[in-house]
Amino acid sequence: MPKSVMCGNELTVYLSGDIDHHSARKIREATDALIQQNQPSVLKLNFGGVNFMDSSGIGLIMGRYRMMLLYGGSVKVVNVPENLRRIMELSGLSGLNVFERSGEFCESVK
Amino acid sequence: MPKSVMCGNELTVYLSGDIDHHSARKIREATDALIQQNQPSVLKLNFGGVNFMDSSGIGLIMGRYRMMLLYGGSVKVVNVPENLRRIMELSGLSGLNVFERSGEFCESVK
Amino acid sequence: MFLKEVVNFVKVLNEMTVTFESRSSNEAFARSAVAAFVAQLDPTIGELNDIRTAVSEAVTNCVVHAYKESIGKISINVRILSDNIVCIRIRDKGCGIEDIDKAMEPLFTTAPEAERAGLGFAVMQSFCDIVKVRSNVGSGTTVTLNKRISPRVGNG
Amino acid sequence: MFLKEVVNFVKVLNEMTVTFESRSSNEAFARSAVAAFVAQLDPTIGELNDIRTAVSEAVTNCVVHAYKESIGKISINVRILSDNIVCIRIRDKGCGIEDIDKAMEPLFTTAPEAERAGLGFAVMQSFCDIVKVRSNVGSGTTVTLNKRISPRVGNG
Ligand SMILES: Nc1ncnc2c1ncn2[C@@H]1O[C@H](COP(=O)(O)OP(=O)(O)O)[C@@H](O)[C@H]1O
Ligand SMILES: Nc1ncnc2c1ncn2[C@@H]1O[C@H](COP(=O)(O)OP(=O)(O)O)[C@@H](O)[C@H]1O
Repeated sequence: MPKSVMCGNELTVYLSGDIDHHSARKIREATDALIQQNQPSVLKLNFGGVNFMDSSGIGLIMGRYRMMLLYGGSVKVVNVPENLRRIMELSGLSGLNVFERSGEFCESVK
Repeated sequence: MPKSVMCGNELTVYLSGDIDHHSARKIREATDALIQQNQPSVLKLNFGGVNFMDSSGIGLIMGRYRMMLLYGGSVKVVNVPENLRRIMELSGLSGLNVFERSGEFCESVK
Repeated sequence: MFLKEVVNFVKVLNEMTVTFESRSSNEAFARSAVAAFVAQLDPTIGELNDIRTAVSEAVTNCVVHAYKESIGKISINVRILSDNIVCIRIRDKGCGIEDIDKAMEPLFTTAPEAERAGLGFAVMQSFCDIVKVRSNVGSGTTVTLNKRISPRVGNG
Repeated sequence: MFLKEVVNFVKVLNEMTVTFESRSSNEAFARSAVAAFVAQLDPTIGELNDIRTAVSEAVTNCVVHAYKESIGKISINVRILSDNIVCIRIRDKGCGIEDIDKAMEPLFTTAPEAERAGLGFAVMQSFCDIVKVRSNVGSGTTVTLNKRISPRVGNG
């Protein structure tokens, strides 16, 4: 179960470890349960603790993006480690405006 | 080349990384060159930086022990990490009195 | 190109093959095993991460697409060639790919319901120097990834 | 013992085989690959270190003793069995062992000049639950290592 914080209407989910096809399923289920439960208008996915990610992680973000759109909400991707930036850039997600502060991936740790 | 310090008649060699059959050869050559060069009466092998060791490491210690005996010197094994203790104990080296302070493997880092 | 391949006599310096079942729990194992083998070339962390990612994509494709709900064998052959080139072949005996050009288009996927992004091949292409795909419908797919590891100063 | 083996129907839950050349530079790869596979059982750091060490001993024996100056194939088969048991088979097609009982005696070695300590089998026995050796002179050796990984609370 990923760590999460609900603050105002914003749900932050802290992802960690390796995100691949195997782990994505569990992360998806856990995140969707948190969304159902908290009904946030903004879902913040914090990638600070992620060591590895392949395109399954992109599918995970896209899936949450679609789900949040259905609820009239939005997705923010924050705290992307250096080694995940290339795959994030390659994904075309930047066109969807999910990265906090356009062009910047990283926010200071709170 | 392992880091080393000659102090008085004592040569300390700082071992690091993985010690297996592959790496032992290079460590052996480097250590023997240092012994030839410095002619110490005590060879201190510091295992503080070693992550992994198999019985090749025991062979390495035994070989230096024999060599130092030939020179009338001795070998001390210091700073053995937790995960190497079982293999050190199994080796029968404790009978040769190479471990600094009998029964204690670890010395405080200077 | 042809001439260059003939002239540069390629030598295999080291080689390994690993075979395992198409369980998703083996995806992490597969990329770790390849990375552990390539580690002997002393690659940068970035290069090793590129290889891990590309292998993860190819292996996931075997699990998700080639064998779908069933369990089959996946095999990976890694060869270290002269000039610091790593050649990785990921092979399955699954359903095969009908239209390889279409399959390699970014965002194309036949498994949107499994939240596949259709970026597997795009990632392999971006993270490796050469990607080749050979496939026969009904008998399986072989993906070949080539990547040159930058030589370290002072290395042989 | 016989009865127990018949009654406890052993299931293979997952399996991999890796084959590589008997170069000493592959020793680190071999133990890492096995550790990466066993990692899915969520072993403790100590258990994983035990497995790494035992595998390193068996593989080194293939490099040093089985094939000596030549290069041959080493293969490792790892099976995860029910009840959290890991079964690792390390196989070579090298010179074989004439007297297995003698070979397994602590401190016995035929390669003192290479600074072998004669402790390879002793380490395998100390770090695993079961060690079996089968060998034929001239055709090779198979070492089988069994180790049970302690189940984690909350794991299936
Ligand atoms: N090994 C394979 N066996 C069968 N089909 C495959 C294989 N690899 C890829 N494909 C097909 O190619 C498509 C595109 O693959 P890819 O770019 O990796 O995206 P994704 O895996 O996200 O679908 C897949 O959706 C699938 O139809
Ligand atoms: N795979 C093998 N092929 C041939 N001989 C072997 C093999 N493994 C072990 N031996 C023999 O058994 C002896 C004892 O092995 P071991 O206990 O591992 O100690 P060491 O490797 O330090 O010699 C070796 O010296 C060698 O003669």
